[in-house]
Amino acid sequence: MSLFGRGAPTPSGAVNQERIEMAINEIDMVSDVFNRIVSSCHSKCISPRYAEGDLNKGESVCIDRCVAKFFEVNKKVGEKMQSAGANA
Amino acid sequence: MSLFGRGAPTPSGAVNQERIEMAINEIDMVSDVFNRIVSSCHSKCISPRYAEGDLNKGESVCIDRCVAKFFEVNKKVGEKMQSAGANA
Amino acid sequence: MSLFGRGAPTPSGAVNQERIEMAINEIDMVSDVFNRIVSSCHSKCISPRYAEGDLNKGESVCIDRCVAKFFEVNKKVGEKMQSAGANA
Amino acid sequence: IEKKQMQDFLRLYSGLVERCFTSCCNDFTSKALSSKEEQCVLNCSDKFLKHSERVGQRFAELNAEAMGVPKP
Amino acid sequence: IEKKQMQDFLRLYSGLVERCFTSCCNDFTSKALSSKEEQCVLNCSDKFLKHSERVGQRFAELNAEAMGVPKP
Amino acid sequence: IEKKQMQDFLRLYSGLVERCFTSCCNDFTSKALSSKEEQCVLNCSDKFLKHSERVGQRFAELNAEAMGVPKP
Repeated sequence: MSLFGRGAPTPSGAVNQERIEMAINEIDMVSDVFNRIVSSCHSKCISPRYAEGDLNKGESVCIDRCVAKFFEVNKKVGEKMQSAGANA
Repeated sequence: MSLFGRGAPTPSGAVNQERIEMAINEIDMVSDVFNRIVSSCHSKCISPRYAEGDLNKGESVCIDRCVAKFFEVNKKVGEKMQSAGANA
Repeated sequence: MSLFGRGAPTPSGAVNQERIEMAINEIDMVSDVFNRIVSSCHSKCISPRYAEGDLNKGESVCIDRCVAKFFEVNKKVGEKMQSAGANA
Repeated sequence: IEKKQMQDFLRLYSGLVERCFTSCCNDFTSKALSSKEEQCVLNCSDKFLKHSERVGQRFAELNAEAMGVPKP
Repeated sequence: IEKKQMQDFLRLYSGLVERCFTSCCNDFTSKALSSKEEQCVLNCSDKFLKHSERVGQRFAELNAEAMGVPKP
Repeated sequence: IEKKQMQDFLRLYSGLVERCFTSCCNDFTSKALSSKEEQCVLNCSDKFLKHSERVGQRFAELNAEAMGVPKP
């Protein structure tokens, strides 16, 4: 089951290794999604003229809605794939 | 040769580890190419209007040709690089 | 501190492992930056018509300046983030 | 190796979400999905999965054909 | 895990550099940054960090809300 | 570390294939490469390799210059 499992010899060590692996995978995944949101919402909301360094009001509101909408899309797609999986 | 080789102490274990590493690398590579084809042929063949969820006839034919052409390009570039390597 | 540290049992082996990890991380980082420069300067300098296989004079000069400018930007952003870190 | 496949699947999945979000959502006057956007997202992900599947079939066939050919 | 965070940070950082370079630098008649380009880069990175921070806040809130919901 | 370099090479390679495919292939009325597309692909990959090489030289020089400078 584990890539690093070598049978019985190192019980506690092996378990830690596995848990660390899993934690890293989950962090990987969350940070992948986070990075995609940062990038998508940057394209959607931030004007590329860069006349100033602060977010203006319109950009800030756009970001909030953009992140919320991305979550909605994520949810819809997840539901769709679960029902597709159930029918397959 | 192996990143994990530590000399003789764990003969069979070390070999398994190495083989798993190699298998993972190859899967990595193939899935990298596959993902690039999915992405390129999506851009080339799928209209971004999404009026329906099925592939239409034109899109389907386009995908088949697109994948074949990507393989051709892959082959040509591979040949070129091998001959470049031979001359270098 | 190390992901692979298991206490004292394998002194020299563990250290090697760690050093290799660090070296790989640094190579990862440098090659990430390098790839971004290759890609950015390709977009900025190389005309996508591909009438010939050699770099022409204009493209060559553009590449040299592009790489230098990318380094400048990297430095400016690094300075900015360090001062931001200091104020935070 | 199972873990690898899981990772690949998740990456495909989040790539799909990003792609359909980018194509379908262009109105940020509201944080809720409009019914038009929602339909677009459903069609987009449906189509993307069918696309990936078809690419996968061709890929497997061509890979099988290419077996024995020296790798680049 | 610390290492992971470091890597994520570095990737964010180099993504930022690439993005601001792409947006701000379009004149390759000189290898030095013009003062206009420099200002653009400073604003761009400033804005990008504030953008990421704001996305991070919303992300954390929505993630907390979504807890318990089965993962996709 | 050898393995790492191999991986980097393969990633460069498949990036090149994708880039040249995207630039050169736009006609999907046939699954065979036309001679025009083939020439474009050959020039594109040739140019890409020369480009990468030149970037590599400048990168190495500038990196050497920057040695000792604190990392970002």
